[in-house]
Amino acid sequence: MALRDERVTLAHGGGGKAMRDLIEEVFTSVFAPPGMEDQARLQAEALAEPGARLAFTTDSYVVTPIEFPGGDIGKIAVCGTVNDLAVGGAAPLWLSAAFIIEEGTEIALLRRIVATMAREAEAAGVRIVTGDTKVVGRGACDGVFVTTAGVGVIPPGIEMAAGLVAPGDVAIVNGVLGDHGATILAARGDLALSSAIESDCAALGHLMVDVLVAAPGAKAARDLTRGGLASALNEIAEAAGCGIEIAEDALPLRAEVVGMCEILGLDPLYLANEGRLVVFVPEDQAEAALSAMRARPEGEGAVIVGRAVEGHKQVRMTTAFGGQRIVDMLVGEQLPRIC
Amino acid sequence: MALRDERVTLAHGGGGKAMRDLIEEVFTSVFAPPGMEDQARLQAEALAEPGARLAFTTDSYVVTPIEFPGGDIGKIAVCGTVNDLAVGGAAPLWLSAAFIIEEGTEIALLRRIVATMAREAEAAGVRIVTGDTKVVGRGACDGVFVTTAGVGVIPPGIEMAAGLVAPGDVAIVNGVLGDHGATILAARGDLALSSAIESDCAALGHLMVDVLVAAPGAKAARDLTRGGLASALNEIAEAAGCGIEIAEDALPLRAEVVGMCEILGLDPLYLANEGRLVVFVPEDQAEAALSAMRARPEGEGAVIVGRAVEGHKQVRMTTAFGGQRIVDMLVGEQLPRIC
Amino acid sequence: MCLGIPGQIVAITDESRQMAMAEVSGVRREVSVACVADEGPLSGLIGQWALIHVGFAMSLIDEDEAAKTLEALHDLGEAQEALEQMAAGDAALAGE
Amino acid sequence: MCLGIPGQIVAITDESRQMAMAEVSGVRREVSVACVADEGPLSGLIGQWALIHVGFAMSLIDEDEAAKTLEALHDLGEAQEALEQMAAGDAALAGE
Amino acid sequence: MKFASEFRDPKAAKALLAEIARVADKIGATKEKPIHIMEICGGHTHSIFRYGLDKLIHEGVEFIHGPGCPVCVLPRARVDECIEIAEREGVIFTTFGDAMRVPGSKKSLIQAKAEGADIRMVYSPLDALELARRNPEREVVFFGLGFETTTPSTALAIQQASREGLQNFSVFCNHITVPEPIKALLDDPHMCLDGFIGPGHVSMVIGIHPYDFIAEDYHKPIAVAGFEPLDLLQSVLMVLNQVAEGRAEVENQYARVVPEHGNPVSLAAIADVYERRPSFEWRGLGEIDASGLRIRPAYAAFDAEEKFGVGYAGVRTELKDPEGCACGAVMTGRMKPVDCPQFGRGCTPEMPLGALMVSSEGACAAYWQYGGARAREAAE
Amino acid sequence: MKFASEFRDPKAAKALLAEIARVADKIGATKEKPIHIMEICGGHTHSIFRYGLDKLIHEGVEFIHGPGCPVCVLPRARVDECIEIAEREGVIFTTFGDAMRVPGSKKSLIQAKAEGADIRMVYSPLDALELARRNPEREVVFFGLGFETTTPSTALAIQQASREGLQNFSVFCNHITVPEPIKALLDDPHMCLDGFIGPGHVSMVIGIHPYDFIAEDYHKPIAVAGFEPLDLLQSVLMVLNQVAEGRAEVENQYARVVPEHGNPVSLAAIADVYERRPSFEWRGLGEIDASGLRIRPAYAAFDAEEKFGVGYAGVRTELKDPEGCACGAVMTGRMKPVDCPQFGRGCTPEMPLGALMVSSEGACAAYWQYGGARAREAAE
Ligand code: SF4
Ligand code: SF4
Ligand SMILES: [Mg+2]
Ligand SMILES: [Mg+2]
Ligand SMILES: [Mg+2]
Ligand SMILES: [Mg+2]
Ligand SMILES: [Mg+2]
Ligand SMILES: [Mg+2]
Ligand SMILES: [Mg+2]
Ligand SMILES: [Mg+2]
Ligand SMILES: [Mg+2]
Ligand SMILES: [Mg+2]
Repeated sequence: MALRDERVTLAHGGGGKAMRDLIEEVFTSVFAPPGMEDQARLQAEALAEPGARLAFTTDSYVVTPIEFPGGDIGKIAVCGTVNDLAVGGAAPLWLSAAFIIEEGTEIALLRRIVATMAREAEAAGVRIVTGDTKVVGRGACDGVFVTTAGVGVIPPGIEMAAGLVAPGDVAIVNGVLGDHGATILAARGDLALSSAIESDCAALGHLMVDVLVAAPGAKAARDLTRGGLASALNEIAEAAGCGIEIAEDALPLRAEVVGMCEILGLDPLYLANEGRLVVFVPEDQAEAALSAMRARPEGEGAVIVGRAVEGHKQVRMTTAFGGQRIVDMLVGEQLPRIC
Repeated sequence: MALRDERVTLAHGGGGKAMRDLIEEVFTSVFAPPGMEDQARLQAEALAEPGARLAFTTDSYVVTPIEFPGGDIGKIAVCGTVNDLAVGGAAPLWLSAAFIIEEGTEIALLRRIVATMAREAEAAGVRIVTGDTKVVGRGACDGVFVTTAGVGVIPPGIEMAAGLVAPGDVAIVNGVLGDHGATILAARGDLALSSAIESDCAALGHLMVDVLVAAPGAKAARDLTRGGLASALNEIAEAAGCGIEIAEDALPLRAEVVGMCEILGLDPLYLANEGRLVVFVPEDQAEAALSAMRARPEGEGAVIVGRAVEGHKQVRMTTAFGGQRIVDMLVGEQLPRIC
Repeated sequence: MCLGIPGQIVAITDESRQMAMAEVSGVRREVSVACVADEGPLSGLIGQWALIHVGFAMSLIDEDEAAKTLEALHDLGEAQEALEQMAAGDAALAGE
Repeated sequence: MCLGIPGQIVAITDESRQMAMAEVSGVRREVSVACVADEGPLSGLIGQWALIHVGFAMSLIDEDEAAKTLEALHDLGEAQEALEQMAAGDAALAGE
Repeated sequence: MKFASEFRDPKAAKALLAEIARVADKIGATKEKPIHIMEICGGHTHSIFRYGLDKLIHEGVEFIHGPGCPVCVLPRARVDECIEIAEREGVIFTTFGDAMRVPGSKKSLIQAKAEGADIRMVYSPLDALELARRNPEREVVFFGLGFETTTPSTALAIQQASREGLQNFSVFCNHITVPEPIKALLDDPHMCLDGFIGPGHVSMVIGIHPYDFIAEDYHKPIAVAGFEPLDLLQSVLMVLNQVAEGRAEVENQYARVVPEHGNPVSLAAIADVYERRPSFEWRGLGEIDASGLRIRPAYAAFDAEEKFGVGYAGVRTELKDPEGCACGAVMTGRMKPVDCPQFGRGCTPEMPLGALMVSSEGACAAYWQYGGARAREAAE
Repeated sequence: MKFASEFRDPKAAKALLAEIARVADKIGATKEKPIHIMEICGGHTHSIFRYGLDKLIHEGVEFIHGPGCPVCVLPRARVDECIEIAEREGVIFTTFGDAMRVPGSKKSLIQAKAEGADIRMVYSPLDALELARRNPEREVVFFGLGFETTTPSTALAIQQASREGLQNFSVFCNHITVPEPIKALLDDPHMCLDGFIGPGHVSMVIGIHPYDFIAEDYHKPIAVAGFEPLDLLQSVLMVLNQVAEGRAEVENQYARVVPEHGNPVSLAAIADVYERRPSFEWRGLGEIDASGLRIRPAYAAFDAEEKFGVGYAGVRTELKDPEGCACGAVMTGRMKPVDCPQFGRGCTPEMPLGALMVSSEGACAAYWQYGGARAREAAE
């Protein structure tokens, strides 16, 4: 039964034929190999290896707008969860995808989101194996929310943890910071800003594999999502019990992102990214890690931004100007300010 | 830093300290063993066994009202996903829990939901090992949505699938039907109905284990959520390529549920359940399966409701009156009607 | 059309607006009793059964009439059973 | 207080409401140019730099003054460098 | 359930079925040449399928499903008008769930809701009234739909709103009456009906005398029936007995609920609030004289037609029934749903072409839901 | 970024720092007996911490962070009044992001928003105006907050609203002025300031002559400065040179942006729309004569105080500053944030007690964010 509705109605959530048609036509038939099942049954040799561990993570994605320059909610739902697995040293294997859909959502939009997810999953080498759809009344959600969970396998011998970072380790990021956050700020429209910035959204599983081969001593990695680089470094410093020093000069920042931050009084260190991570590696493996990153498109802009240090337990930044300041955790979100 | 806010504000979603405080105090500290991590690393002997398969499933929970007689959204979020694993023959091991929270939600409500989840997970023998929180603006979601994903292990040799059901197999349900759906209809308040019915919400993992021991030949099971028994049986009939006949006389229905259905012109066969399943077992194992179910509180009301048959491919019901009717899939949700 | 269901009036909830609580198998809903209200106080309705339609008690159920109909049906059932037993007896006798 | 940032006027968007497009490092926003509008047509503002605050171009930037300030700073820098080099030379000579 | 389950006793059913078979045989009804009994009311259609009575009953008795489902007979133009009102700024449009899926010419109410109209399902016009009280800044419109059973409830709601001086409550009145279409059917030269099952709940309001013309003028038997399976079987037996005995009378099987002269309060409320329209359009049946009600000028403040200038108070567009739709023929008993060329092809519950496929009261939907669809598939 | 990055050149900074050191030494400024320079403007405070100037500069130069953050000096009673307006039925309350987290006596705007008030952050009063155009059925209130830099923008927005005849736009005016509190500080017997960095962006509106009294009446040097690090260092040097040379003048380091006589259009708009209040309350400083602006009667239709009867137009409740809050002392330069007994204990950015901990411009928040907090922890 071909879906003839242009928009999702409550009937599509009711557990009957309309729901089955929506799920089959818009979702399961698109995810390859087809058959996003209510429950997936899976086998992977890597998981059976002695000493291998299973990695399991989840995130809900609620981005507004749902489609933005450089991506859409489906792209970040796949990349974000792949990245959460990857930064833990896991090879991502399988994703689940649960959709909460507002009554009235255009079915064409759902198709585009699902197409993005299928494409990104394929590129990232993961399979979307199970899923769910719920339809809620108009006004009960904001278009579409996607929650993905990811299962991966951590090969025996791989141990990544923020607590392992030690003074001397070098912090590398894989490209310019804040593009995603700045894109979303502009795309929301309420600030009436426009720019050519696009989200940095990207899956980093392959990149992490390459980094771990090039720098097997890598200690920890973190994707730089909510709260940006500043928050990730603070978390790592706290877990590691040592200081981290970064250099403002070294921070890769696009002029437009800096411009937007200047206009709104924001600090790009706290802007969200969806395709950026920081990895801490022993100093003698830093070059190898850098080269491995730069060999991939999503790591082209990789640079060393700082290192773990003794003597204090803060995140400090040497300003381009030669001064030093402390980069603390924020309380909440950064708010645009005028003074 | 103790959380002093009474309600969730956007600051709690911003990736800073307010968010960390919320997550630590309201979520991770409650789930036992503590430490719902951003990424869980897990090992289970059962998974390493040759021939064992991993089961993976997800559902989003969007129930209105969030708290209702007999449960809350947290309870169904744990039970629903445990049940999806269990009906596939998997032993549930780990859950993820992702929360989408509307600005303004009372923190006390979140605490109650999380407490329920911790309690239900413990009772069901699963661990909530990873999670996420997102805060959305007022009006961008309806209070709290919870998405859980579940990972379990299907022991070698267990194969449950609707396609395996064959004529002669007996269909057993574990208790009265429609209590959850009727509870929610009344609890929403817009129909101004009141009754003493409570949701049937329950985790069925232990029950399924017992059933599989008692009736190792069990073919397939389905939890009777959206669309109720009627939809589950239709799915099974379609997958199995045979007919299913049930007897109206045999259907376990509470008088209040029947009463509410009569008032609203609904059919209890399509009402949602959150603690009910149907399992198909070979006829000679039916009594054993029944006894196993009845030995558990969540299976006390277990009865045989019908069987798979040859000769047609429909779900048919012999009415209490001696007639027969076809029980088809609905298109959408059942709507209350007056004529 | 016109889904209607017998419910029992269990309480008067608003005398002035002629509202009462009706109960069907343990499920309660406030209904208007305007159509079935007599001259007297509404409390006289308590305990009575009425046909409920879209939130209104539309007609009081006549228990005598109901009993009469049931009796007729019952008699018919008994008669039929007797008939069948006779037929079965005949058949048995005939060795079928 | 009073976050302000230099932006370049790149287009007039609404002559009657005195609105123009300003650009800061490739980021654009419509701003009011009421405070910096002269007698002439607004198009005269295109290409000029202004200090932008809460969506208003508040003051045209005086490029000569900017150059003067920079020059003074530059000279000071050069002088300081020369001084340091001399100091370094002295130190080297002194064998420190 | 008291006054319900007692009327589902299988033992009594067996007796009734046997007696029906006896009388049917006596009057020579056969599968090939059946006796046609129309259950006027969609609720009866529903019961027949729910309890499988059509399969249990003697093969010489054929049920013809009448036009007594208010949703099924609603013309597409009226659905369009509902949507036009519902989409107005500030309106909360309230309706029984039944009407949600009925297709208009472009969309249904459920689709209009998805597109943003504030449309809410209510159980009772009283709930719509309460919404109006709670949302004084919004205009709450209630979709008044139904036969005489439902008409008093909207009339009483309007009287209550008037007493309270509510300014923001109105009814989009589409109430219709039973006797007139029956008369139209009986006047149809293709008519082949031998008797009627009278609508029990309509009759509790209007009593049994409005059907006198059926017996007196057209010499057809009719039994006003309840909705439990024994009620229906007993009524069929009553009709068959009339046929067998050459009688044509109005009998009351449902005396426990239906007073001979109906409900005086309800009738007074109807008379106070409504007046007859000169004619009203029925889907599949066309315009029928005096078959619809409108709100009297005295209550014009509560008349959505007047408030919004739509419906019979506005510019009415002619909308033909969809191509190939045999609803009219099915509703007049001239065709069985499965014989409609669209049944299960262009017309399914997912994508209904005609109204009879939408409401679960609709004969086509009932055939589909209770197996007609698959019967057809199997046959093909 | 043109006109910005050039003023961040480390080489020139080095030279400036060396020159500052030379002059500071010359005038005998030491760590123990430093020269106190107040940067009036919170934006300067921000730059000082952002670039670490306080650490780079000669230890004999101490920055005193002045009262130039409009959010920091906002009394709790005014936040309460914002919330009172925002919680009115039908109101869309618009504000710069800065004010969202400032605590009132019971809650902040961000908490009021969470509880259901329709509060929206805007970048510009023009955006609030646009919201009013798009929501004619709602009352859009803009929270007019800020010194002379921001005052013209709300004045122009009000003029525009007046031209368009917008009925649903109003400004809750809390605009304040810089010279008056400076005068109050200078009159304080505990005052220990040796010179001022003048607020660059305020001055681009009002010009540099409003500061003449500082040099003429109080004999203190002042340099109006830009916000880049070289601007600040150069201004410090200018002040030091004045001290060294025994001068007290108003100098303009920021001549690229600040015209001597300010911006005539802005000044005209301010004069047209606003008039001075007899006095206005500042958090930590109390009432200061003629330090606040109100909307003139001619524009009363756009005055939220008048429309809602709150603020100075309503019943004003006296609200003491919270117990143990040293904001007043910190803002007047008598105390460093880390010396406040509440700093990092009862008062943190998560749970600010005083306003200086809320705004990122606030001296306490700046100390905290840029490490003061941990410095304190480490010290303990
Ligand atoms: S199948 Fe569809 S078109 Fe045909 S009569 Fe039934 S409702 Fe009308
Ligand atoms: S620490 Fe808090 S209370 Fe103390 S001065 Fe700073 S803001 Fe005021
Ligand atoms: Mg995660
Ligand atoms: Mg992460
Ligand atoms: Mg993540
Ligand atoms: Mg699901
Ligand atoms: Mg929305
Ligand atoms: Mg699932
Ligand atoms: Mg499920
Ligand atoms: Mg399931
Ligand atoms: Mg997360
Ligand atoms: Mg809501």
